[in-house]
Amino acid sequence: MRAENYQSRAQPPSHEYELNFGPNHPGIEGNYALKVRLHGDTVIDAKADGGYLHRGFEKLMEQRLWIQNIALVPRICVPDPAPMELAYSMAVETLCGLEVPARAQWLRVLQMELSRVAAHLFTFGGHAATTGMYSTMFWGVADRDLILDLFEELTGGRVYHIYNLPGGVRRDVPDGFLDRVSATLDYLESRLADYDNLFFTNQVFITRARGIGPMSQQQALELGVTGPNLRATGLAFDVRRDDPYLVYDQIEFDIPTETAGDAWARTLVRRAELKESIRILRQVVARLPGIPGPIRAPIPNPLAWNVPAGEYYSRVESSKGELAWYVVSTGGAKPWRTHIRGPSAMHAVQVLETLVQGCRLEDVAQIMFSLDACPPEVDR
Amino acid sequence: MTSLSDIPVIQTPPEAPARGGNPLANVFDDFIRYCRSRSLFMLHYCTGCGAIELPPAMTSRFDMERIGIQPMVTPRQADILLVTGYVSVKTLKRIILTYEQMASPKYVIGICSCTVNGGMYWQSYATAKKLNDYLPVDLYIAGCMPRPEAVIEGLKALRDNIEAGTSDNWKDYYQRYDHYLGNQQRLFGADWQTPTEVIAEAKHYGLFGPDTLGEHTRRLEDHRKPLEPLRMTLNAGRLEHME
Amino acid sequence: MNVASLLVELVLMPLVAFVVGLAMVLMMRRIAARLQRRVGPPFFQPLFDIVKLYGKHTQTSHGLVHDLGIVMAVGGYIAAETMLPVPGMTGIADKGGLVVLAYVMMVPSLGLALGVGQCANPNGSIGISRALTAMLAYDVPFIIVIFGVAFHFGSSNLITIAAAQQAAGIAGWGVSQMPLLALAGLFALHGMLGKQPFEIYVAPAEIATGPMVEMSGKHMGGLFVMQCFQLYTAAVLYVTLFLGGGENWLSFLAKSFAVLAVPVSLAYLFPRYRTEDLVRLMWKWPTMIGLLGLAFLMH
Amino acid sequence: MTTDIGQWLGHLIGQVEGVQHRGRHARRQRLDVAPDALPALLELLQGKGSFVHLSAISCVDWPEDGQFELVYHVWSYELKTLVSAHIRIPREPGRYLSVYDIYKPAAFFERDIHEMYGVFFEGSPSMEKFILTEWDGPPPMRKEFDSENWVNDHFDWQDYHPDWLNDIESRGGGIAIRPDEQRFSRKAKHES
Repeated sequence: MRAENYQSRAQPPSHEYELNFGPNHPGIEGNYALKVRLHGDTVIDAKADGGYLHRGFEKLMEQRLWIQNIALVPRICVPDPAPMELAYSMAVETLCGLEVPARAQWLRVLQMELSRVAAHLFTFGGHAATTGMYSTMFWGVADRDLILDLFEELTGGRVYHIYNLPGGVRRDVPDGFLDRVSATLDYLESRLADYDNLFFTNQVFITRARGIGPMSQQQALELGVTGPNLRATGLAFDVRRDDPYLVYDQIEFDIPTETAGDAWARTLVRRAELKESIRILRQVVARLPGIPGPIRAPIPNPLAWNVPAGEYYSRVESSKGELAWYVVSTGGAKPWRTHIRGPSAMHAVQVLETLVQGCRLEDVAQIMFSLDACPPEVDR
Repeated sequence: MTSLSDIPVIQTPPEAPARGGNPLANVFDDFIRYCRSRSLFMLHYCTGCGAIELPPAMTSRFDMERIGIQPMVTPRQADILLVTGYVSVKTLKRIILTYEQMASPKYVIGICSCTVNGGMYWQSYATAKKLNDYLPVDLYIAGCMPRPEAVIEGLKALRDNIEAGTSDNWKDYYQRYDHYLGNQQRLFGADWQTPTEVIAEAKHYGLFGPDTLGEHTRRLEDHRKPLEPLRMTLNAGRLEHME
Repeated sequence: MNVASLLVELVLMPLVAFVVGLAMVLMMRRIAARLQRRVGPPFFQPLFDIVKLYGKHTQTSHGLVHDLGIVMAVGGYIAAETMLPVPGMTGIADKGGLVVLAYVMMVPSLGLALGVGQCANPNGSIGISRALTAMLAYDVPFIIVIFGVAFHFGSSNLITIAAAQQAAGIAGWGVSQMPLLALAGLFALHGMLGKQPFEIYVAPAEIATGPMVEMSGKHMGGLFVMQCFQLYTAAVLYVTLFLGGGENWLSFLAKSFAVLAVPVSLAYLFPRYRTEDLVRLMWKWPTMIGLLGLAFLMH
Repeated sequence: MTTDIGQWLGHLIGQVEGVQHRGRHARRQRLDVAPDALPALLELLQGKGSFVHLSAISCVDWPEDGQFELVYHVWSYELKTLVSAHIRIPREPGRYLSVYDIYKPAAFFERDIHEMYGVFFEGSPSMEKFILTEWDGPPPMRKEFDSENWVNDHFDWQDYHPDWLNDIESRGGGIAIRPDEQRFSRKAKHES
């Protein structure tokens, strides 16, 4: 054991002390650590410590076939795995020049938005739990389970779907599935009023969250913040609209923004996004039966599939922000290099370190959860 | 490759003779064991991706509290260490520290295929492959990842084992400390040590076995360093400006 | 009262308090479960937890003061139980009275502060400093309430207070006579229980359960026992002051559980306040309501 | 739109020497840059082209050429275009300049590349280890590092235990739902 991991420094000033937030700490999302230096209750300085979830994905992917990697990629972000598959598949499709059939694109939108709803419900629960309101967590996680049921029916997996393949998707919707999606969406919408009463308009929660971890738009742009965290500072940027992929340009949806840029604004943006995702899902449910066609484009024998040489940077909007894969092929059966840019790579490290400076000890966990930082994306 | 004999198997302890032939002599012990099996505090430590199926198992839909299981925050309070998924080497060190701080009787559950044999990260340089090399595992719940039902089923199996008195692997850690320490040293380097005095504890609780000490524990003596002040690990560069 | 029956009462009263407290813990956890749409723990769960914790093999102690702190925490409440009259048993309630009781109820927090201090875990120290701040916050309305009740009944003896209420019927209960003070008392009771929104000193996501962070085995078991006593003491004190005390066990228990159900049901609907918000809230609303109630009484 | 940006970019990079421009995909532009010209180019892109968002810095190892390729992906919120600036630096000694003073997110990516490839960035705020703090081996992402060998050297594999399976089956485990009893039909619906 390297001793620096469990001892404090020599003779610190008596009014300052160090506190380890994590890796085993309920105020940390996942397996991650923050070393926080405090003066009384005020955080002077913080340093993120990652790598607890490091698996060496990029190395592993270089050792496996293009098609094998599809099973590997969703593991990178556990709460919201679907966009990982999509971004990787899109990169491979672009390199091969594969044309994805329309129906497959709509099915992918269905999967993406269901995943976004599930991830947001999970985040609300986690955020509420950091402020001591466990009921929201209990409700949120239980309601998220309904979506996992839908995933199980559609893809066979609750959490990891491995539903996208380069060229399309693996399965079509089962009979009556769209009705069940509608019913689940109705239920979720009816529950939103309960969530409002319990959480979003809870006066105590507003007192806790307002003004916590504020970020100006200028600061957010400098730090590379993306996704709901960026939209909470007032910039309406969404990869789905500004760098469109799939069939998002045929779907109507708004990009909710807030201007305050604090934990409260970030939560409100997520809540509005939840409603937008439900709106998108309703359009998918309405239009999917009218879209004919195969669900995947023909691909060569996947076990001897040499993807043409080239490189592509594919981006999608995950529930946490801009997610990108940089894929380089040299024409071989395995990727030469894949690099993933997880949105949390920014949020969990530099942004978190910056925002917790000067905040109070009780708000550290809340800031981390309001940023929706997902450590496995950092560690890969 | 290890042979089958190296793998700790759950051993039934020899039947303790009833004191003085009194059939009621063990009633008190049985009662405590029953309570132990009905009240399991699990450590709230998400070591890997399997942790994502624990919130559903804990919360409204599957509700672990029905069978007396609730999450606890610090290792001192906890009974079960759930190792949820792949364990990177960095995490494994923390898990061992955590495990040694827990109050026995303590139980380790390996969830997900990755704890059994590396799972789909078998090629990865960063993850440990076989959890029972480093810690005495009581139960494996395989799957990638196991559903909440499977997790609860596994916890129920642990409960039954505890009630039957067959889940005593925590004693194995004291009795064969040399074996576990050897594997830890092989991975983390020969100077690996933990702040917990496992050998002294083994003596204190009467669990000192013939394999507690060995060549690996002797190495501890060579590397034992007094607790010394260490360099500040917090933003070293920036701090120098401030001071 | 002869010495023998007094001794019997002194032993029985904490025992009864413990058993009732176990049921109260169960009720609390069941209410939480219902609000969270789940089933909740089995009937004997609180007992299993405590027996399990006391039956741990490893008992990690951080020194004499650590052990002593837990003894003080539990002992303070045991002393408080002997001063709370219950139907048929008065213990030493006539000797102590409200003022001593208020003192004794501070002992557990102070004991805990001693014990946690020796653990040398910063989370524990932060937690206990928060707990003492919270105590400072809710003790102001609490003392006002106690003072008002004692003033109204012209006595600080709990037996006299309960008897006066029982003699006058429901109209003579503290809650009908002094509704404002009863309301302030409910706030103070909620603060005393340390449940959300006044949960700052446990705060798992911030300081990893604060005072409990280094507790294991017997020490943790002691805290679980303390929780039983805490719920019982708070509820019974409120019943004695405002709801006519106990005429018989049935109505006494019904009233105690009902009183406790109010803060517990509210608790799981709120996040926790920050320390300064808690102090501000406690020194503003319950204190103002209490002072107003006091003014009406004096008038 | 793409061609406009292409022309505009061509005009812009004319001001910097040693830049080649290629655009193959929609909203993606590729620039091949001489290593010396990169900081100037990035400043130009950020200042004149509103490319304020550094999406990522990727490193690609080309051991046969003895080079590392560094790819800077920058995005403009106004032009809605991603520009990838490619440079190649020699593998030995593997040093380059930090662009932290132009783009703050670079600190994370540079530290990451330093850990994974051993490329040192001068002027980066922190080159301390972050993910691999307890790793003593060579930079693992380099092509010559064989992780499978490393794994075989450092870990044992679990033996196969059919007796475990027997144990599971004796408890009623195994396949819970036979395939013909599964409740979800897989019939496709879109033919109708």
